[in-house]
Amino acid sequence: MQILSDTSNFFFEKLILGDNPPLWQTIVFDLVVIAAGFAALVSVIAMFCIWWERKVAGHMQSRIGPNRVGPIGILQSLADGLKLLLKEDLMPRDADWFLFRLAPYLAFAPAFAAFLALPFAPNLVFEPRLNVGVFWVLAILSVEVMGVILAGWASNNKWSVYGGMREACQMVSYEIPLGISIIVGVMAAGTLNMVELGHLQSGGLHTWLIYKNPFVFLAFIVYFIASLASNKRAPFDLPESESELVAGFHTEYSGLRFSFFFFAEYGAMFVVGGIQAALFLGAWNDPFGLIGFYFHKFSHDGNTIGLIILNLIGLSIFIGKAMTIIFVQMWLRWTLPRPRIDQVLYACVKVLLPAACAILLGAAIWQLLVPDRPGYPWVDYNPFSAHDWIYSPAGNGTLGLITQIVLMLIGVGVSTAVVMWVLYAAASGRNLKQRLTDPAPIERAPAV
Amino acid sequence: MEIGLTHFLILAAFLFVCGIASIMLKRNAIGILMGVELILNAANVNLVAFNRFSYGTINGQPVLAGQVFAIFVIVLAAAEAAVALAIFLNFYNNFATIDVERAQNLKG
Amino acid sequence: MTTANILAIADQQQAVAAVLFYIFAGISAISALGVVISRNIVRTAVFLLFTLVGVAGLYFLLNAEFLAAVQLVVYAGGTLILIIFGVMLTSKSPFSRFEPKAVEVVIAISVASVIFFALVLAITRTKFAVNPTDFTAYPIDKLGQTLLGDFLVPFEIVSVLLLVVMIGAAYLAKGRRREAD
Amino acid sequence: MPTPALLLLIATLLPLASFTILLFIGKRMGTPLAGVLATLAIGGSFVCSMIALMVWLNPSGQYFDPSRQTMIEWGANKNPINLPYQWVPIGPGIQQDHPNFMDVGIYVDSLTIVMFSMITLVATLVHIFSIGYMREDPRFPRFFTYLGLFCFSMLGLVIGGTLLQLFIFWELVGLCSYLLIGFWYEKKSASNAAIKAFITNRVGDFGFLIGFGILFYHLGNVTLPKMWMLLGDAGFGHDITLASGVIFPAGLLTVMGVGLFFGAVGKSAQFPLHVWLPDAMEGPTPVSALIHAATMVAAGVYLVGRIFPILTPGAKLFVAITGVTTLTMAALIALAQTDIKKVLAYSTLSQLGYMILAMGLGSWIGGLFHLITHAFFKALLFLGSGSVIHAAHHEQELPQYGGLIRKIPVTGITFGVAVLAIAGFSIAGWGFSGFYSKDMILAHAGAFGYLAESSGKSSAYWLFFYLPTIIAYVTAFYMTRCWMLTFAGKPRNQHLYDHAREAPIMWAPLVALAVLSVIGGKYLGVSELLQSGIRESTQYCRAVVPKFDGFGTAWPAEATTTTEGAEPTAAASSDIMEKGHELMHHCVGWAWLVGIGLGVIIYWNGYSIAGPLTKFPPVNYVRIWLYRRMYFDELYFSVFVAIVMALSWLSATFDKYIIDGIVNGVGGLVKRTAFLAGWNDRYVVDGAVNGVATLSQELGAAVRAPQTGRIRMYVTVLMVAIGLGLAGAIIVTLSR
Repeated sequence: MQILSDTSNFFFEKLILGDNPPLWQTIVFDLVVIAAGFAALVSVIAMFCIWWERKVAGHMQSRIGPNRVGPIGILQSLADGLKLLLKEDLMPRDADWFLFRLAPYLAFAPAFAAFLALPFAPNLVFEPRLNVGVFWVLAILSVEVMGVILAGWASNNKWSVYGGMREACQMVSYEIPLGISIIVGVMAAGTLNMVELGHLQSGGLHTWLIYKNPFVFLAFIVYFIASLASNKRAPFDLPESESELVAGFHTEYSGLRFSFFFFAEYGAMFVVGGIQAALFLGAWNDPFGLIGFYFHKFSHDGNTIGLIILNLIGLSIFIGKAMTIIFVQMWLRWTLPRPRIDQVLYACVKVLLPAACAILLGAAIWQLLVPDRPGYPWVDYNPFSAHDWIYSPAGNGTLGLITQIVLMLIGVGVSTAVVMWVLYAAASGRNLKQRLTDPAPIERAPAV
Repeated sequence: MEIGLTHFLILAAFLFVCGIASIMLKRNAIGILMGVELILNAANVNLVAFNRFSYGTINGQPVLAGQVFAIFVIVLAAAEAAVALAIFLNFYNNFATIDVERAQNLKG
Repeated sequence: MTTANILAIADQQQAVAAVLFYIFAGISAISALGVVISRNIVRTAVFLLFTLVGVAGLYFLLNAEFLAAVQLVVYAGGTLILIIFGVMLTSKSPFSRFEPKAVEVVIAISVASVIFFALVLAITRTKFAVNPTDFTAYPIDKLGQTLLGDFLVPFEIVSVLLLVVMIGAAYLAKGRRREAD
Repeated sequence: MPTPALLLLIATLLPLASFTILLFIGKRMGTPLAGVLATLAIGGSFVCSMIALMVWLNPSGQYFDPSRQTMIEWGANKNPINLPYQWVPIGPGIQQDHPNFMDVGIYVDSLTIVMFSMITLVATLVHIFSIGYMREDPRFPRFFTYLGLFCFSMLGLVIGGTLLQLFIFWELVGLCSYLLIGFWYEKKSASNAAIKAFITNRVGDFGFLIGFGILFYHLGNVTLPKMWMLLGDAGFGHDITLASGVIFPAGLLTVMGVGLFFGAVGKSAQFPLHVWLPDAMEGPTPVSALIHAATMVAAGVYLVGRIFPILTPGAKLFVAITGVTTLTMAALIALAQTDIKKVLAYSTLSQLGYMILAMGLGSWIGGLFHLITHAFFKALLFLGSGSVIHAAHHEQELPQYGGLIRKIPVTGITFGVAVLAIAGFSIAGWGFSGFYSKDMILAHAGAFGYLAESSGKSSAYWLFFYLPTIIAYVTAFYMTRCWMLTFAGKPRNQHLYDHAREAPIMWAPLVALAVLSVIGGKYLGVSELLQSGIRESTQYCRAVVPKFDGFGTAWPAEATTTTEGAEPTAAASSDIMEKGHELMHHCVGWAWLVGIGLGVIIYWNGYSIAGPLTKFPPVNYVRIWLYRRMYFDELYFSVFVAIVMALSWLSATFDKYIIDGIVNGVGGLVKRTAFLAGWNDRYVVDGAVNGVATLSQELGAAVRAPQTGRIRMYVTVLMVAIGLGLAGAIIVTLSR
């Protein structure tokens, strides 16, 4: 908690409103931030993701994807949104009118509310004092499933009900490994507060929580798989699998209500990715610990301009990390086939859940046996000085340091290999794609 | 006006009464279960409110007994719901309805 | 900052807390009424959801953030979904209704109002002990220590109970299938 | 250098790990692999125990000191390791180590180390043996699962630092015994035997609970040394005033000691709760070797060893009587048994009786020493019998055997070694393991007799010496009988004889145990280690209570006071010990030769001599009496059944004569009245009767009506009642 009051809490609020503003000004400020900042952010991210997904899908299937509206089709989502706004809003005659209308908002509101807890940058957090931040996001997201179930139910349609029920059992079961893997990360950090999580990881790549110990590393993977399922993303998109259930729970929806579900899905993807970035991947910090270093330096010196710039850089890094995770989600969606519902549940209850429990146990034992380097990087110790690690107040931290460095090397190696592979595939597939997608132009096709 | 213990207690009383009314009025077994959940929530609000206003500190240390009790109640409510639903499913399979009025095979 | 200034801010914060209390209390109370009145069981469940969310908000006002999150995760995200699941599995027609008789309604309303009146009377006339918690920040670590310290035995018992319930519920739900085979 | 406590903790937890793994994926691992895993786990425990032993013996860390003559110096004279931990918060007790907490803990002294070495060693050998023995069993993995749980519980029992822990693991061990006796639960006799063992043990456990309750009431849950310190004066037989001023009366102390000992009676199968052990032989033979001969049944002796300092003279007398009764009775019964495992079971009972007797007479070292040596040769005997049974295709009757030495020589020879060991084979003061331990017990018994004589006690105390002495002869005889009938003579069942053969994997445990049976008495230094165990515990307690001499109280001589700081004595003064030893030497010096010689002569050629001998009616009656196990099962059956029958007869009689009489009398009265009143009155009577009937019907209907089975109505009624009450309260409140 000390670090929250030390590092200029509500920095931007103070910057704009001055010290000790009247309460009404604060409230108005908050409302403006929510309305202008977060609403805009959610819409922009969702629209960008929709366009991006179609683009990724296109490239993975050797197509080009949207390319007509705007440069490289970037305005496609805007056009779609406009179209959806103008569509007729249909409701089945036998649907439950109240629940049918309520459901999209129930699905969208939690995804939006969860944004409020994400740590975009050291000073760009809506409520930095939220001490149960990570848990709060988990709680909010678990309410989202109600919207989906109600949508399926209220549509009074067999396919929709199936979709809703699948979502219910899938969500309820995958929430457990999800929660346990989050607990592993939280155990390693020792706090639930998102901002503190960010500051804890500000000492460069090897202080990111994913490298804290081997079990957090494994928990990261479990979290990713479970988050796919709780977001109903492929390969766990059973609730809306188009080949069996038409479109699952949103079969009967059209127009703006339909787009709410879409926004909710992409918003939830971003939130889940954001938690992953904040809890495991160092939040807003760069791999070299520069942001952390300069942040403490600037706040000590009172360098306002520097802090603003740092916050903006942090914001872009955070969004970039979340977007990278979203990209992996999309990539998986267009790569993996969809399992059956019993296989999905089997994978959770009999594979993922025991694995998560074993990881939790292992992490607890690890933390019991291996001394840690407590404190905040740059404040309590210099993350790049071996001396500070070895003479840690909790005991000899050499083993912890070695573990973190080894894990970091593994992580960096794996991601480099993957990136190189993707680049290689993109480069070598270039010719193939051109051959496939360059048939003779329609104009030159033989007349029938 | 300052919000104090009384406000929370009256709200809890209202939730409790609603739960009782719902138990008395619902013929659907699951509806009765929901009434029970309302009653448990009322009790929880009471516990936490008393903890906050009437039993907050001992020797300068914050006391959290009420919140811990509330957590236990929530956990037990979840357990209760699981068992109750399993029973309802069996009931439904045997009587082909969920109307508790039909569960009177042992009627004297 | 002068004392008067601090007092003014405290007053304002109290006003905000009052407004928030009435919002959340209103949500809970109206939805609880909805739970009673609604004839459609799925709508009842939705009203219950709003009640639970409102109560979670009240927990926030009572400085019990963790409890609020637990309420959302376990109640709204777990128990309620389980209940809706049960509704979907057991209702023959999609909007099943069983109407209570008019006499029952009258009895229920009168009994409920008598009890409510009695409770309110008792609450307003009793002098409760005043010993408020005064923590600005929510001591989440303290909660953990309480849970695994003073309340260790209940904690362990509850965990055993959960295990028993898990096995029991699985058995009850499975026995049915064996019968059908 | 890891501490012995940590090593032993690891040794305890390894079998638990094997149990957990096998529990979940044992079935998938299949037949040899599951057994190998379990064996590796217990083998790891054995290695840990051995390292702990080394560390324990040499605080300097040098195992091979060339400057010394002996490899290791016995008795490190170090402090025992006593680590109590706070566990469950409870209310305050009077003398707890940690106020307001129920403690768990670890207590390690030389006894713990010795027990660990013995248990893990025997368990490892039995595991290896079982891989061969159980190979064809379809539930092979489950067998090793249970064995893992058993080893964990047994080691936990030994390492536990408080009586509560002892009790917990005590029960776990009982559970494992139950599971393993009933392992072949398809056999009705096996599942019956399992239930019998379980219930009989419960009877003993009630005694344990009562004793523990008395202890807990006065002290709270304390660690063992604390308990000794506080109650170390119990041996003097007077009231003890605790530090808090509470007086612990001597009578209650005796009750507590007897109660705690009753747990040992159940677990060590002492008279009168011995009936379960012979039946427990229904379990697989390796189980009999591990649990019902070497380790679990010895847990009772271990418990007595742990509570030894808090036993009053009265309690010790009780212990000694129990021991001597058991050892005499069991040895006699063993004479007449024909099932090879039953013979061994009764022999086990008899030897356990020796240990308990030693404890009762105050020979702490003798009892525990015999526990260790007995574990070696009895495990060997059982594994040998397992090998025989395996070779004989699960035929267990002695009359079917004969001449098997030619077919299964390794088994025969090792079995013979064990027979010599149990018979107390010795030449010129050198003998097999059983010789030394029995020697110690009997010498102590002799000394005890002299002591009793000199302090003017009844001469009946000499029975504690003479009965075991006679039984020493009997032991040699019946063990020889068993060996001769199995291995010597002509084959009495040719078909069985032709198909008998040994499995090589079983050789290694047999040979290892045979070697241990030979050298276990003199060369392993068990008794020296136990001696140093007494010294350690006494010194540890003396740091707090300077006059503590709980392990050395020599009774029945009236002990007055203990001299401060004197060397703890395990028995009486040395000259009396010397006298006792001399007497023992005169009486049983050649008992093994007499017993074995008699056995060899009588059973030289199967039943050819014994058969005609038993035709002689008095001998035959005794033989049948012994063969039927002195009718204990029938006795218990008839007593308990008779009680139930008597009770039911009583209630039936009550029913028949009193209730029926009333009813019939009333009926007759009514009949007579009606008859006398004539038909005019019949209307009146009928009217009354019908009226009563109608009334009860109406009443029933009225009472039945609210039982609608409608939950909501019940709730409504409840709530209306509450509402009415509250409404009244409101009116009262508002009108005030």
